[in-house]
Amino acid sequence: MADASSTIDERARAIVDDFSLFDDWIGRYEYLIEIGKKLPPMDDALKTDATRIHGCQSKVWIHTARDRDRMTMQGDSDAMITKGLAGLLIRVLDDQPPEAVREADLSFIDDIGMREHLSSTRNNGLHSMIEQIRTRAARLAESAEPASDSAVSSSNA
Amino acid sequence: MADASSTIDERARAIVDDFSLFDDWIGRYEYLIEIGKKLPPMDDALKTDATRIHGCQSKVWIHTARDRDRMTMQGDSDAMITKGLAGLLIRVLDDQPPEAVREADLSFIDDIGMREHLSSTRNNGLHSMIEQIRTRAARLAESAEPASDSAVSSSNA
Amino acid sequence: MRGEFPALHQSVYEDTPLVYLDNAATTQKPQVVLDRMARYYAHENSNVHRGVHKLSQDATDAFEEARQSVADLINAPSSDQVIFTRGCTESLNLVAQTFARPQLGPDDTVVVTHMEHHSNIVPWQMACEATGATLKVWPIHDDGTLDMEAGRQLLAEETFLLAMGHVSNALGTIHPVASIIDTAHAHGVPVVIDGAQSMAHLPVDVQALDADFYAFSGHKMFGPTGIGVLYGKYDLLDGLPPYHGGGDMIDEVSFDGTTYADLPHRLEAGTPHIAGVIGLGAAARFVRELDHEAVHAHEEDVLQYAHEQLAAIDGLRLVGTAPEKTSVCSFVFDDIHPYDAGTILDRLGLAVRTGHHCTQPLMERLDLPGTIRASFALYNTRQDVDRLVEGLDRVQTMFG
Amino acid sequence: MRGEFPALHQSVYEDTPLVYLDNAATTQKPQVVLDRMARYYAHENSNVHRGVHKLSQDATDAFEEARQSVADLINAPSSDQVIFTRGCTESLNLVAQTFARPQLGPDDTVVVTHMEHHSNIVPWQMACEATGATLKVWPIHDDGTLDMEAGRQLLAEETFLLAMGHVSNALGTIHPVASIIDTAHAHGVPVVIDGAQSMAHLPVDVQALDADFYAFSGHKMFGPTGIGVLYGKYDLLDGLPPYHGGGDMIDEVSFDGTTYADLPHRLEAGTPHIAGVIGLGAAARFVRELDHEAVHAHEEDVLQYAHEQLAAIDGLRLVGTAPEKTSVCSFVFDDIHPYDAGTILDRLGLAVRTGHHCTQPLMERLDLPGTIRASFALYNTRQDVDRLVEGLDRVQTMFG
Ligand SMILES: Cc1ncc(COP(=O)(O)O)c(C=O)c1O
Ligand SMILES: Cc1ncc(COP(=O)(O)O)c(C=O)c1O
Repeated sequence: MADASSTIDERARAIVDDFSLFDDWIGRYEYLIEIGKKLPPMDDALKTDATRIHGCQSKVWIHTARDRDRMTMQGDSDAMITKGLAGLLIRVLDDQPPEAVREADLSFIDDIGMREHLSSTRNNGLHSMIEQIRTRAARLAESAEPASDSAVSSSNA
Repeated sequence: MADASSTIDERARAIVDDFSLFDDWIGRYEYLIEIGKKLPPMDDALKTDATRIHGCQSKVWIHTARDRDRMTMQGDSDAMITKGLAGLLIRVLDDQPPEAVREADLSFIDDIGMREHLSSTRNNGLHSMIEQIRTRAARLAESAEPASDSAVSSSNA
Repeated sequence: MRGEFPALHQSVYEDTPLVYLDNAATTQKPQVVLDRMARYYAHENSNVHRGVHKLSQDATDAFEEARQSVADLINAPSSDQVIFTRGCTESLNLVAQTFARPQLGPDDTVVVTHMEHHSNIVPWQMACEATGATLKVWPIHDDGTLDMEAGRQLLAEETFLLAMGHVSNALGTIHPVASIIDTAHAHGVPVVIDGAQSMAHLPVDVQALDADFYAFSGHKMFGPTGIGVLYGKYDLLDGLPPYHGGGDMIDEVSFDGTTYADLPHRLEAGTPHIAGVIGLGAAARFVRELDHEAVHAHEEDVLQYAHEQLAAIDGLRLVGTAPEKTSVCSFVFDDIHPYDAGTILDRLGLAVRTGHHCTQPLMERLDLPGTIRASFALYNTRQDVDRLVEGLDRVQTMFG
Repeated sequence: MRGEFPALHQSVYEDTPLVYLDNAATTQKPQVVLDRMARYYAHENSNVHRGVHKLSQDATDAFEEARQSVADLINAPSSDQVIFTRGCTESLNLVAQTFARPQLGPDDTVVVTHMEHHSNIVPWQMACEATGATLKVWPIHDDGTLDMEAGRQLLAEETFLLAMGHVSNALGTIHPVASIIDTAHAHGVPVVIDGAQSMAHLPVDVQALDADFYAFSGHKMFGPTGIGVLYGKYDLLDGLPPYHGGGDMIDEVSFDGTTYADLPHRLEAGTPHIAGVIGLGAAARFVRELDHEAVHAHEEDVLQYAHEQLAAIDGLRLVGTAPEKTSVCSFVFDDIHPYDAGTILDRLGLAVRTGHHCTQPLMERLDLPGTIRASFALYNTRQDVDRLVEGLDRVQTMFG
């Protein structure tokens, strides 16, 4: 869904620019919800224990896979805000090299006024999502053998 | 050792008068220690588990017995201050009717500046001594049958 | 009244005045409680029960006075029956480990209701697992009341123990514990009451209830964190084996064998939470000195008003509509996730709780992922409800 | 330094300035600790770990920051290895109940030293009694040091566990725990260290010590009451069965079976002592930021001075003269009962402790009814020692 030729930082900057158009939190949250709504639907078959992000009040799934030297992502949640947060991450990280995902500077989340979701202890799972994505990216980056989609997603369990 | 014809209140008042001669706590404590020293020696055979007052840092024994309609007392402690406190109680309560002992107003302890020893939680046992003496007095007062000395003291266990 | 609670007077997210509606999780503390603890630390701080010196005596006197204040509040026959614990959870675990576990066997049954808090489920599960006993569940109706008929049957069977809440933290239901205890006793079943949610709202008289054990937390009754109470009938408490070993709970320690102190100390090993006990004493006096009728009327009014206002919102459904309720409004939207609602309410200054409220079996029973819960205390007002309703309106606009 | 501790600046019995020499029982609290707790109650008070609202997030962030501060102080590899308990006593009971008891059998042996605090004896007695295991005693010398030869033999025998203090509360002896742990590990014996008395005086590095478990109390290290810590090696902690059941320690609860959360939460059931944890975090930072060399030199100087001054008193005998000591002076008079001395010292404003200091087996071993104990902290001075010596002079005059 994202432009593969742009870097993580470029995409993050674009998001920060979008969000800067709003001068109150309501606008920003409405935009976040929009982002969630625009997320391409996730195949229900991918919503498994292996792709589920734990430690959230809402249900969240992130499916990651390898596509040649890139890491691709799909996600969904039963809560709109969480889905919007998943959407943000996917916008920035989808279809990028796993090495870049592993190292990605995600401070843009703070810059768009969603800092409260970064608290490690908020039960919303943004923190858990990031952790999980980074772990999977690290695994992909380290594994020399080209893995098939399903092998990667089941190794996420 | 005390004058049997005087009442508990009279004896307490006499003690308050004695203590009022001192205008600092040092004098009062020295006098208390004196009272301990003057306590007639207690027969070591009476220092048993039955006469031991528990809940004190020091060892304290109070032996009570019936002498016709009176309750008699002996006491000792390995700490001087505790012995002085035992001596105070014995001065006031020895050789008095058990009914009077049971009901005795012992607020003179407050009046002589020894209030801190009345705290139920100070591990010195004044509180425990008073409790024990009252319990034994109540038992003596209630028991219609004339009990022998030894019977009474062993019922203190 | 509100003036006495400093934490109520603050704004969140820079300039949004806080409306605190999470009282079932923990209540705010009145200034008298905070002052009492500050005084302890500044003037009396010292270890209790063992010292001859003035600070230690002052601390011990204050400590034991607090125990008496708690005993007075719940009408315990003696302050020796007030055991200080870390909180309601520990009180329940204490009973499960020292009362139930040594007596339970594979043929025994412990009964809990389907709407218990995890803290009144897991300790019994653990005791049953360790002993082979069976945990049975007292079923409930959809409105959040107990199925009394089913309960009577459970109690009539060979039941070792009934453990149940006085007030449900998730739904606010007040259970008829006095008559349930009566029935249980008629069958020889002792009853452990989880009073976590009752202390801030109801007068509790453990003797009138005839409860065998009654557990609660200080932090949910305007007291400090880290302190709770286990009340028990004297003979039951006195029959318990020691729980923790350590200082203060012993009579004499020797390598040939140790003898234990009397109640309440036998069940309170180690240096206690002295500031917490003293603060809880102040909270107990605060509650005891309230004008109970006025407070009750006020709380009823706010709850009633909240029910009416919320029920009038399209697409919103109240969860828990028992006739006897106190101070908890749980609800869901047909098509808005509780987490979404909670997040937006938070930004609007409304501190509500969302989720399973540590009652997962209840949520499963009601087939809900969780609820939004507004829980009130004596300092909440109709205005707070109005703020909540405005907030929910905004939530619906955003997710509609 | 003294200025930061409000409780030091008061008089007792109207006009007698307090000299607080009972620090081994509990330390006074610096203003930063009190302020941090006051801020929590006034601005953040809320239940942790479960809430979406601002207060709950602030409280949770502060709570977990405090866990990190404690981990930093003892150099724990991860804050997940810092388990919050009510105090050192509970920490030791937790290990006895969840680590030792399930593994102990009639052929097993637990070793404790003869100078342990009751809190590090009774939990092991209880675990041994429940399992038929044997408690063995590591003997000591008259000066308050361990008999190392005897200890090596005990560890060479089949020993399940060694539990010992880092610093003796009654005598001040610093035990060579690092080398003892080495020896124990060479024999495959895990070691539980009771660190109640070390935290306020020594730098503690649990990794350098290679301790398997390390237990301590907040209130003895300038922190609040009602809070303590159990540190453990990750694999050991992770292998423990749940201790208390309840809120926060679960993953999912159902009547078909409950699954538990990860460390540290699995071992922390129920609402924690939030204010206490946050206060302890402030205390940990306070200790960490001290100029350790200066503090150590000062404490050494005061202890040395006290030893010299007291040793010079006729009829007084120091109890506990190990070469490695910290901050505790225990002593007896030939012919004055400790209680008499303590009572008079109290009236002179000197808060010392008298009695058995929760070490009855040690007192029996030394054939003493108890001692008078002056225990120092970083805020005590030579002047305090002078006041003590004057007081003891008065005591001798009165009982001479
Ligand atoms: C050496 C030692 N161990 C254990 C304890 C128990 O600590 P607490 O009473 O804080 O649980 C103490 C303090 O009393 C102690 O001095
Ligand atoms: C009904 C009920 N029982 C038990 C508890 C446990 O109380 P605590 O967490 O204070 O131990 C709570 C609160 O969370 C509760 O609401």
